[in-house]
Amino acid sequence: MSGAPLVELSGVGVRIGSSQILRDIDLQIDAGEIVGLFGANGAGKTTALRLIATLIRPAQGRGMVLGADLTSPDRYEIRRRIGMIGHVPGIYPEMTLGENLRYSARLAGVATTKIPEVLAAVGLAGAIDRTAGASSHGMQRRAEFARELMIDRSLLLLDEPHSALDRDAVDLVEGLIERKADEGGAVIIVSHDRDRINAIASRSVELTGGTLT
Amino acid sequence: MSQWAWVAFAYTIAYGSLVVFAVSIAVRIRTTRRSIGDTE
Amino acid sequence: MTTGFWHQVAAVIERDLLRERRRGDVLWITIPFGAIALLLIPLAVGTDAALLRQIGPGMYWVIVMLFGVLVAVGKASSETLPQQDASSLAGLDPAAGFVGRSVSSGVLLLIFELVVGLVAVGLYNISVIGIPWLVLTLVLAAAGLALLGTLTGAIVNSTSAGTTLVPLLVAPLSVPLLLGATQAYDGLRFGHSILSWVLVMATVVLIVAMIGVLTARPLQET
Amino acid sequence: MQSQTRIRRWPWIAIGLSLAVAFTLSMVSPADSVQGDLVRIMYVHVPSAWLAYLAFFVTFIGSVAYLITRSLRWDRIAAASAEIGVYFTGLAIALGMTWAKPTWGVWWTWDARLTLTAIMFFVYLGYLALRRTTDDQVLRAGRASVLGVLGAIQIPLVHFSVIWWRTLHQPPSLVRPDGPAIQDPMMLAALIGGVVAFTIVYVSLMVKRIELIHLEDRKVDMESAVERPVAGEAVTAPELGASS
Repeated sequence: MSGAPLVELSGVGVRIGSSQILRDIDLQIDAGEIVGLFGANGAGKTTALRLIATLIRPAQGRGMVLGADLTSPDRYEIRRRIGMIGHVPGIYPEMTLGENLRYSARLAGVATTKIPEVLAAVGLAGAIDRTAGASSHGMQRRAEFARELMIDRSLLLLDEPHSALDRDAVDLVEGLIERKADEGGAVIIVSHDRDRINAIASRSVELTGGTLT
Repeated sequence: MSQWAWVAFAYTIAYGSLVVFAVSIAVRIRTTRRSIGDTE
Repeated sequence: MTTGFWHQVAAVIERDLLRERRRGDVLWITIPFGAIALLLIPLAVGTDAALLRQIGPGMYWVIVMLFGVLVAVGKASSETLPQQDASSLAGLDPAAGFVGRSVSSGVLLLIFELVVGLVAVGLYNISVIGIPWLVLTLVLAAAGLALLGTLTGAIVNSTSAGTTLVPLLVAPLSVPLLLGATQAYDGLRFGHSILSWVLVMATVVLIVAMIGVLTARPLQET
Repeated sequence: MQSQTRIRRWPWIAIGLSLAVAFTLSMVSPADSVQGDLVRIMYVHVPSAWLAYLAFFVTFIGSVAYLITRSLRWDRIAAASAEIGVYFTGLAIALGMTWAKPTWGVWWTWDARLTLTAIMFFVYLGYLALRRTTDDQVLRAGRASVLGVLGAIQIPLVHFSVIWWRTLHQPPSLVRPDGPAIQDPMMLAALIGGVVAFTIVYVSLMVKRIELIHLEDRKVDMESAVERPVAGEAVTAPELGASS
């Protein structure tokens, strides 16, 4: 972990089906950085996050994330240290918020006793038995932040973290982001709200036409 | 049908479809070549 | 395999069964669908009691094979991309995901087999014989079908066909299970040894389980 | 790449020549004492069935090799062979039915080998259907190769279970412990000639079919590189005032 960049992409391209979504991406992110990622609708921001999360294979170039090559089986070993909150919640609507967290905790090998604590930390102490599908979008978001608090992550990838969140939650999220950076992790935030991101990010990059500028 | 009629029927199926199959591959090769501008 | 592997398997089983319990797809849709199919057959082929008694076991197994696949591709066992991503990033080993899903589908299939089986026994006046062996064939058929459904579900995952392709892929591959199950019942009825049929079914289960575990990672790549 | 896409005519010539030889052999060979002239259907039916098995075996090899090496070359071999295999399986079934009708009086009998062939046909039809569902070469190769392995490994199981289930078919006509059942040298020549000729046809078709897959993949590559806009360029700044 000492000194080595958390994310290192050189000349990376991504194809989905027969279309080239990203091309020639060069990006280096060091520990402690908060990076804003901007771009028009359809510029490939979500694909870029999934690439860095090791969930999508690069078609060209070379990429290292948390010391693992994006094309080697090592990437399965480091996935547990990458947190991602996409714009569609990755939780099961049939299960309660508590059950969703319990599921993630058991997969990650984290003690389930942490669940009430992290739910309280995101202001959902009373919602542990609430069905996820019947909860508002903002509550589902908060539950996802609780999941990222519960599993100790080195890299946090956030897709539009401010959408659907109220004033309190935004403060909560920004506090979490800054704490993650202070602890030696890194955070990448995709957003359209440049002012807000520039206030907390150490730098920002822009995706245009599938390339970083 | 006489035995030879059955044989003729079977051979038409076998050889006829083989020719159709081969020609379809040839035609697809040709059209794909054209569409990617390979005029070799 | 580490203890972490089996913890993950348990977590996936719990998730699938919880989702199914809340949704009730198998209980309220697939099982009634199978039962009504058993009701339709006599309307089409005639209601001669002797005939129905003769074709009943076969019809029952055909319906289990054709409709059972729906359990493995149902809403409760399918996931959206963000859900899959979240599981992957929680560290879910794809092989553990495969095993967990297969077990939960297998449990649901067994329930499907039992309920639809009772309907078949009632409607067609089928005699229930050799219960320990019968239970074994039911379990093996459920396991084999669940594994086939889960594996082909993983194969078509993130292609444009989605789950519509799964029944076409599973149906021809389930032939050894169908023959094993039906011939085992005949064997029991006529007092023959059914060991060879049980072995055929067990071999299917083992082979598909092995392929599923070994190819779980390549199949997750998108 | 260049040598693989060069226009090659020898496969067409080989197909024409070998079919001509096979046809001549099967016409000049004598009629069977029991089956009469109907025996001539065997000279196309047996080679088709043989090729169906060979083709699916090649698909299996290509699939396994792809999973180990991750080289798309193997996937193309598997795909080409599966398509040709489905064709020959269909042909073998059609010819078998054409033979069965005048011989046994029915189009279809539920004997083991016929049933197995029909099941194989659907397994690989599913394989081809799966390949149609995505343009992504790597994704397609991965999914298809797992199915290629699964299908092939299941075939012996289907085979044994179907044989135990029912055995009515005449025993294999060529390979038998006590020597070939067909005694007449001309009939044997027609049968073996048919098998050899059809095998040459298979190899020739494979060469052309793989060439076609190459071209199709190149076409997809070129379209994604040139014609389609890169993601993001499809969205432009709204032009205010244009609509009002």
